[in-house]
Amino acid sequence: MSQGPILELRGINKSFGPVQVLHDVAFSAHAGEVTALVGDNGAGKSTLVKCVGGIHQIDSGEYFFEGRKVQVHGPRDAAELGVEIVYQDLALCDNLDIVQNMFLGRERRSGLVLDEAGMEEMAAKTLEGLSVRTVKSLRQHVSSLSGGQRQTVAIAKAVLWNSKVVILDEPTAALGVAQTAQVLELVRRLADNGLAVVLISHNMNDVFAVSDRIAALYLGRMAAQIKTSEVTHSQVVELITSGRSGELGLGNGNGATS
Amino acid sequence: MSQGPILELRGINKSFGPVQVLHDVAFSAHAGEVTALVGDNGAGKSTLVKCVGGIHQIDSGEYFFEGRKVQVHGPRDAAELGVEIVYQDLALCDNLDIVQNMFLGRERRSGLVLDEAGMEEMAAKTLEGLSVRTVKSLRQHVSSLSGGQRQTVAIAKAVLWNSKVVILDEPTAALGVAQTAQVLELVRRLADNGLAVVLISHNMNDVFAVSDRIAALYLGRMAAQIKTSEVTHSQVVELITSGRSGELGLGNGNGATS
Amino acid sequence: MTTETLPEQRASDSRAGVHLRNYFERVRGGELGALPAVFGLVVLCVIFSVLRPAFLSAINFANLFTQGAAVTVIAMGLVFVLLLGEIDLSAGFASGVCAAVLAVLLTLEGWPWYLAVLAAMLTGVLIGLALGSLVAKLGIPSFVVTLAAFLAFQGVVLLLVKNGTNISIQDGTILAIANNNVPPLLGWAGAIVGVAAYAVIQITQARRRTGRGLVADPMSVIGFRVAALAAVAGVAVYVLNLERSSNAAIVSLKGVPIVVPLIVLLLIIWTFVLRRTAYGRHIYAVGGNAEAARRAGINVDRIRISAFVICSFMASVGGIIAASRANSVDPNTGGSNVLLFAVGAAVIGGTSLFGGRGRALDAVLGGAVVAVIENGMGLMGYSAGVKFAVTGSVLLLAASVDALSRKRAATGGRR
Amino acid sequence: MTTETLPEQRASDSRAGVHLRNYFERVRGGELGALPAVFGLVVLCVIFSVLRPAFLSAINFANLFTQGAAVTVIAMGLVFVLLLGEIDLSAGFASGVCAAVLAVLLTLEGWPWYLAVLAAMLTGVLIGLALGSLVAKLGIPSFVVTLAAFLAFQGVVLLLVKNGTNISIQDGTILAIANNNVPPLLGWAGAIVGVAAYAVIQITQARRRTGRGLVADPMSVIGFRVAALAAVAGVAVYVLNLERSSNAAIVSLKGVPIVVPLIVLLLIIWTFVLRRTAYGRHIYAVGGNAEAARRAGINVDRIRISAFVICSFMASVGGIIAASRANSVDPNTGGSNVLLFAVGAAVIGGTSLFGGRGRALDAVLGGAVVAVIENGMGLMGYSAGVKFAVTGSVLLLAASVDALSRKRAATGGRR
Amino acid sequence: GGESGDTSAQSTDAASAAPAKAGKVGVILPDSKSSARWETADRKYLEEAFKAAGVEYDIQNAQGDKTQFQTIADQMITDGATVLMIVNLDSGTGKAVLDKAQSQGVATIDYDRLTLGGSASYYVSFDNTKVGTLQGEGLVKCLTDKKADKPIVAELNGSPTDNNATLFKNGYDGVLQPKYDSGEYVKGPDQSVPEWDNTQAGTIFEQMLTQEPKIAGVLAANDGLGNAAIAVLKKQKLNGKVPVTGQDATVQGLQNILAGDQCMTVYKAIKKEADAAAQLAVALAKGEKPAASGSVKDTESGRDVPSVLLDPQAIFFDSVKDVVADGFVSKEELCTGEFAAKCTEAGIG
Ligand SMILES: Nc1ncnc2c1ncn2[C@@H]1O[C@H](COP(=O)(O)OP(=O)(O)OP(=O)(O)O)[C@@H](O)[C@H]1O
Ligand SMILES: Nc1ncnc2c1ncn2[C@@H]1O[C@H](COP(=O)(O)OP(=O)(O)OP(=O)(O)O)[C@@H](O)[C@H]1O
Ligand SMILES: [Mg+2]
Ligand SMILES: [Mg+2]
Repeated sequence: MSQGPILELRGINKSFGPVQVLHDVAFSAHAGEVTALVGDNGAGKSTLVKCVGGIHQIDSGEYFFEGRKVQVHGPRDAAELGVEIVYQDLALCDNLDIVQNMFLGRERRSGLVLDEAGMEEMAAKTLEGLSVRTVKSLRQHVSSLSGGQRQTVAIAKAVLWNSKVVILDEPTAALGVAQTAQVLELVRRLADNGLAVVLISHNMNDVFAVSDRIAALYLGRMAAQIKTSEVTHSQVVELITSGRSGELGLGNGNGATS
Repeated sequence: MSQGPILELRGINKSFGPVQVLHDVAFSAHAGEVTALVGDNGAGKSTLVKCVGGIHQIDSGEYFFEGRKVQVHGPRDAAELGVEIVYQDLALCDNLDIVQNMFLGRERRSGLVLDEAGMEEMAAKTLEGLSVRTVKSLRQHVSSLSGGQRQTVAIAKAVLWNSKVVILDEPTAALGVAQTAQVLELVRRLADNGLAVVLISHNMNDVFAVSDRIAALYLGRMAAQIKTSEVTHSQVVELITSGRSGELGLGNGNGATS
Repeated sequence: MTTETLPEQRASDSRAGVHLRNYFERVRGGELGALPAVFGLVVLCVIFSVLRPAFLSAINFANLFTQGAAVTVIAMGLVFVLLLGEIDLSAGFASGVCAAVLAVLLTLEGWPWYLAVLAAMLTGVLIGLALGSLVAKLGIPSFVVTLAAFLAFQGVVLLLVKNGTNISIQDGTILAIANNNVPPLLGWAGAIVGVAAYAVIQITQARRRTGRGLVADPMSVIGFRVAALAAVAGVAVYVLNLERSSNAAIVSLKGVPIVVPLIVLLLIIWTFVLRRTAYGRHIYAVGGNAEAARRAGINVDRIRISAFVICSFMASVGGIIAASRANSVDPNTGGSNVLLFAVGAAVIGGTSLFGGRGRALDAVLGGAVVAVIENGMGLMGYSAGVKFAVTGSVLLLAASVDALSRKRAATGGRR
Repeated sequence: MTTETLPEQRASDSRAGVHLRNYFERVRGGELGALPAVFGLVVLCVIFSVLRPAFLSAINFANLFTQGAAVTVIAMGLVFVLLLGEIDLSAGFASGVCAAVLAVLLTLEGWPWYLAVLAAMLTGVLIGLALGSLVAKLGIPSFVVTLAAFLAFQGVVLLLVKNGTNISIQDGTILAIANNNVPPLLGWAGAIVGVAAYAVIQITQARRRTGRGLVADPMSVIGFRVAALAAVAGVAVYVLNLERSSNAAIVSLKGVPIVVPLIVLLLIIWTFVLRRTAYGRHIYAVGGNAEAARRAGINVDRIRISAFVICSFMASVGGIIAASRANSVDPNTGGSNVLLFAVGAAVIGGTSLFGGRGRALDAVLGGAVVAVIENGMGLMGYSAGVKFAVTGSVLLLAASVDALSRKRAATGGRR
Repeated sequence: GGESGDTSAQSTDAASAAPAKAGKVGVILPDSKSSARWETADRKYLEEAFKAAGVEYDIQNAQGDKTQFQTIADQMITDGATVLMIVNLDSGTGKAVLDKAQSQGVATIDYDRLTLGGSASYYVSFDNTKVGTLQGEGLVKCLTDKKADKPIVAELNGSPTDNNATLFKNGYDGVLQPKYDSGEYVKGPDQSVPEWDNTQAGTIFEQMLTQEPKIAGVLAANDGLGNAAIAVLKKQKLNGKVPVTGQDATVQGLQNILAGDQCMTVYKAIKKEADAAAQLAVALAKGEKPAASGSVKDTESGRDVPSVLLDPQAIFFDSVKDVVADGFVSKEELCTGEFAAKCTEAGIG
């Protein structure tokens, strides 16, 4: 590897009661690169991301950030490290409006008072960049938004901040054609600006279009983590559906990284 | 048209408070055909579907079913007509398990008592057909399911019943490669069995793969309703993003149907 | 193991070892069911028995049941309303109104007991219909509707019992409900029949499931459950059949108090309704996600109304028990802390105030906690102020035992 | 119109006509804000004035404020807890405990009034800290924690005031809170300053927004709002400055009761906290979706604890007002229906019990409804039973006016 | 507090302000649950007396809630009452109400309960400590009749938040404490019943009996509490063997006495009390300054309050007929069903 990974996980295990969801998973993300995390439904992608974000406590395993071993006990810890995540279950507050949601937990103030005008302005600018055209007002409650609009708000919320790692869990699932293109472009732009970006997606075209590396999860195990340029479409699909593809993937032993 | 549409809407208007979301929309779905409903984020697709399903009351307009004019005041009315819908915001009860959700409102009984074993068996069979492999137990609460698993449950719930019209609002958004293929196959199979299927999707490949007709919504107006075979990929994208494409689409007047 | 696919898994796993291991894993994973409430109950009982040996006497054991019966029954009804995420503040005074109707008809009007009981229950049903309709049809928050009813019923009781007099109840049948006991032999017979029926139902169910190739509880686990039930029932009946009269020469006092089979019966009925009928399923659905239930074609309004009807009906039963126990009805019947204790019982048992989670058993377990506290505190002989303060602390103690055991077991992700 | 894209729309629409049209559309669309509660209030006032002309007298108007003050203040604190979807059943008796602390220190220990008030408020804060920590850190449902506290505090009050006696308060400053009036001129001055400040804030805000190119309320609308506020404040101060003593020769009774500026001040402070500070935003976020708030890095436990602290603190203020009004503290202070009326006030005002929706103003509006009902019923001269029954019905009436107007306006889709 | 002379001067002022007709009397009763008397007896007798005198009146009940108590007082003054007669819930609120009324020139009467430190012009009452004394003496009599040897006495007190309950307790403890001290009686469990709640009283007494099964006498503070104790005793067939006291001479209590389950109750001739108070109120309303038969010293302010004091009466099996004769309860409601024979035995009718 040219450069040490900014985020690195080793030997992560995670169970919910009797069900073990992640088995000894290793994962890394490098600055300036887009790492695609792929896997079948229920493979454990979202669970892995939630472990990174501190939503779930890991049962065992090591968490390295910029080479240092860290303990992440909650979302605040992750945010302090500079990890920003768009979760699959968007986690917006339905009773707040778009601006309020976008700045939640990191409100801009002047003195004690919230700087509403400033926040509204910034929110409008960010959303414009994501080509949302049908939102009537930024002061609309998010409960009244369409599926794609909600997703756009969640994405906009994550990219507002100066972070080092951005993780997007199926960000384009509900987006239209134009919006999807915008988001993919944004992903590439973030990576080019030196951030480490992790993109979860079921769409192989998108994955191949923007990613530098691909990590494939199979039934809670890391089947392979490889350079995008070194694999083909069908190899990745095979990794996703059966956990192995020729040389690559889970052998008799456990997951192998390139 | 070869045969009268089984479901037909004319001049539908729908507002939420000061915001008018649907403008004089016409829409029809034919037995034995897959009608794709496309449109940008926030175009009003989900709202239209909810009007069909009786979730929202329409402000004005006519609703024909099998040629008869009908009044749909709630989800029960729609279900009685034989309209089955997978909503975008899946609407599952988090505190119930998979089987309970799938049979909600239409439980099988023997006498007074619920026929749990029978329902579990049927649910297992249906889910198998959708190639879900990672669900540990059918008695798991849906709150613990992954995004794709939830979506699969919602789809399975809708296709369990003998209905005449099946509407799927972005059913494959969260699904993996294999599962998406299964669902598209299912959609085709349903149509071939003589049902009218309406598929909402942002994925043009999927739309062109299975649909017979395409209806494009643009900012709450029906831009065009056309045969799939008569248009190209890029024409549809143009209709979605700008409401018109050459001859097709919104002119000076209002929406034109083929 | 965990990577098994669905079809593979279905018929496997039927060995008791795996089952037990899974059970413990589930307990460690936070699915505690009734355990914490039972644990809290045991802690309380141990404390009280150490402080006051009289707590462990046979007579006190019997007292516990009659003292807690009314609150438990009202709590059982409240579970239905709470399951929907609603609340019924008027349940206490609704029981008072029904008790007053009973007393007026029985004592002042001279009706036979069965007609008076029927009228009282009918009153309960009508109250529930009215409350439920206001909540479901007009969309007024249930807190406000039942707060209004709470005030109004207080007035109705006063008017019924003619502004504050006590109406004595002389009817033997009504008095028997809370004061008499089942003959010892009948008690044994009931316990045996009950356990046997439970065993038969469990076994046939498991058979039917294995017959269809579905995962079923292994026989050893069923055997364990049946044995546990038999032990509990046996000990309870045995203790309750001991002589507990302080002057046995004059009056013999033994047998299971009549309220016990009554509560068991209600528990079975409502558990059946909630777990085995479509109606019960719909209650959970509406409580979990009313919009999803509506979309599934469930008549949400009807479910709401029916839950209030059941709640007020159970309140009427609770009122009848209270009237029987007090030998009279007065304007305080169903008043003071009855409502808060009933809701508290349901919540302590594990029912959520947000809807969607709860069981009829919760009311019984929580009702037992409340009854044990009241009973134990009665033996301590504190002054009023100290008694209130200590009762509150003990209630908190019981709840923390529950909360801590849940928390210890819960995994990071969910609360 | 509605197809405008975001950038186009931003600076347009600033004409009053459009604004008003939008306002009415919004009202028809179900965003009613304070309208239904105000409407219910008006209906009640009309009914009572027709039945009892004395209801409209100046003295009654003044009475209304002092009568409703304690419940309103407690309700304002409860709004914070309710916004989180929690409940505080102990707020009533917490106010009792604080009042008792005040009375003991003031009358028995002879402390100066400011120290005693400080101690009472500190007691409130400590109570809130304890309750909040139990709820947030141990995860016991707030209903159970505060039910336990409800019982315990009842005992604590009894112990503090020595079993059933009562402690008189002689201190002039404390007595003044609920019994004296602001000098008429000062009342006018206060009203004028308040309205002017409101106008200035509104105008600068609008200026700042238009300066940034954002949509702002047009000046005409702001003018209308300021005029409305001025009218309400003017009429209120005018009426309250009328002589209302029935023998003015001996004692003159005029001016705005001191509790009025007190409540207005608290209303402004809490409205500011909820609407203009990050802390307030976080309260709404936790109430709307605690998990989303947690993921946004908000310290949910701290928010929970702080809400209970605010609630108990406001309860202490309510207790001080109640003590002042009663000239004494006894074991019933904060008891009987205080808690239910306070929660009811918040809910009637529009606060949701499920969290995420509510305002400080709700407590004031709902408190006014409750006060008007109690006040009006006091003029009717019913016997105890009838009074309870009628009070309940009137409460229901006020709530239905509210519910029906909301229902009429609501569109099909949402509830 | 001001002197009484001052008060009456003001009330004449008020009367002269409205010379056309006599003033209006407002009465605030304390609650409807601690005792049946307020709504069933006091209200009735007061109404009768005011009607007879042709004076306007307004009688309300504070439901045990002192906030409401003050609200009602405010409302009555708003409504033009010139005489205010209160049964205070506690001296503090009572004093607040009386002071406010006085400042508005409204004449005041303390009815049944003296407001310590208050400014009432008159006080009409039974002596509550005396009631307790009668209860104590009654229990002693019954225990003596039963020839009990070192009996264990349980005390079931009234609401801990009710000051009258404290007065009753002072009364009966004044009789019983010496007997405990001398070892003649044994002090058993002693608990208060919140809000005089009969249901809770049942549980409390049941637990007393569990803890101390040999209880031989019960001092219950009123008939409702007594009945709750009797219901528990009945289960063990101890009713009639363990004497129980009461208060208020309710139908239920009297029936329990006839049945032999209760040993005594205390009858307060409420009609007499009500009539005496009404007489004063009517006089005040007409602008007169009536004279009182005696006076009571306010222990807090040291003021001598002009008073009319009436004597409570202990009722045993033989004297039940006195209550009927007084018209407090009717023979019809008392002698129903099985009690008919007992009534005859007790010489009623
Ligand atoms: N809280 C939970 N309790 C129990 N099981 C859970 C929980 N959360 C997730 N699981 C299980 O863990 C597995 C992995 O879930 P996860 O959400 O990580 O999948 P995913 O890879 O994101 O899938 P998708 O592509 O469908 O989003 C699933 O089988 C799911 O049922
Ligand atoms: N309840 C509501 N109140 C107000 N506005 C609403 C409501 N529901 C939807 N809208 C608005 O109506 C418009 C259409 O929403 P709809 O959900 O129908 O879009 P859609 O075509 O399904 O978009 P997507 O592809 O993102 O799912 C959106 O602008 C949305 O903000
Ligand atoms: Mg996922
Ligand atoms: Mg949609």
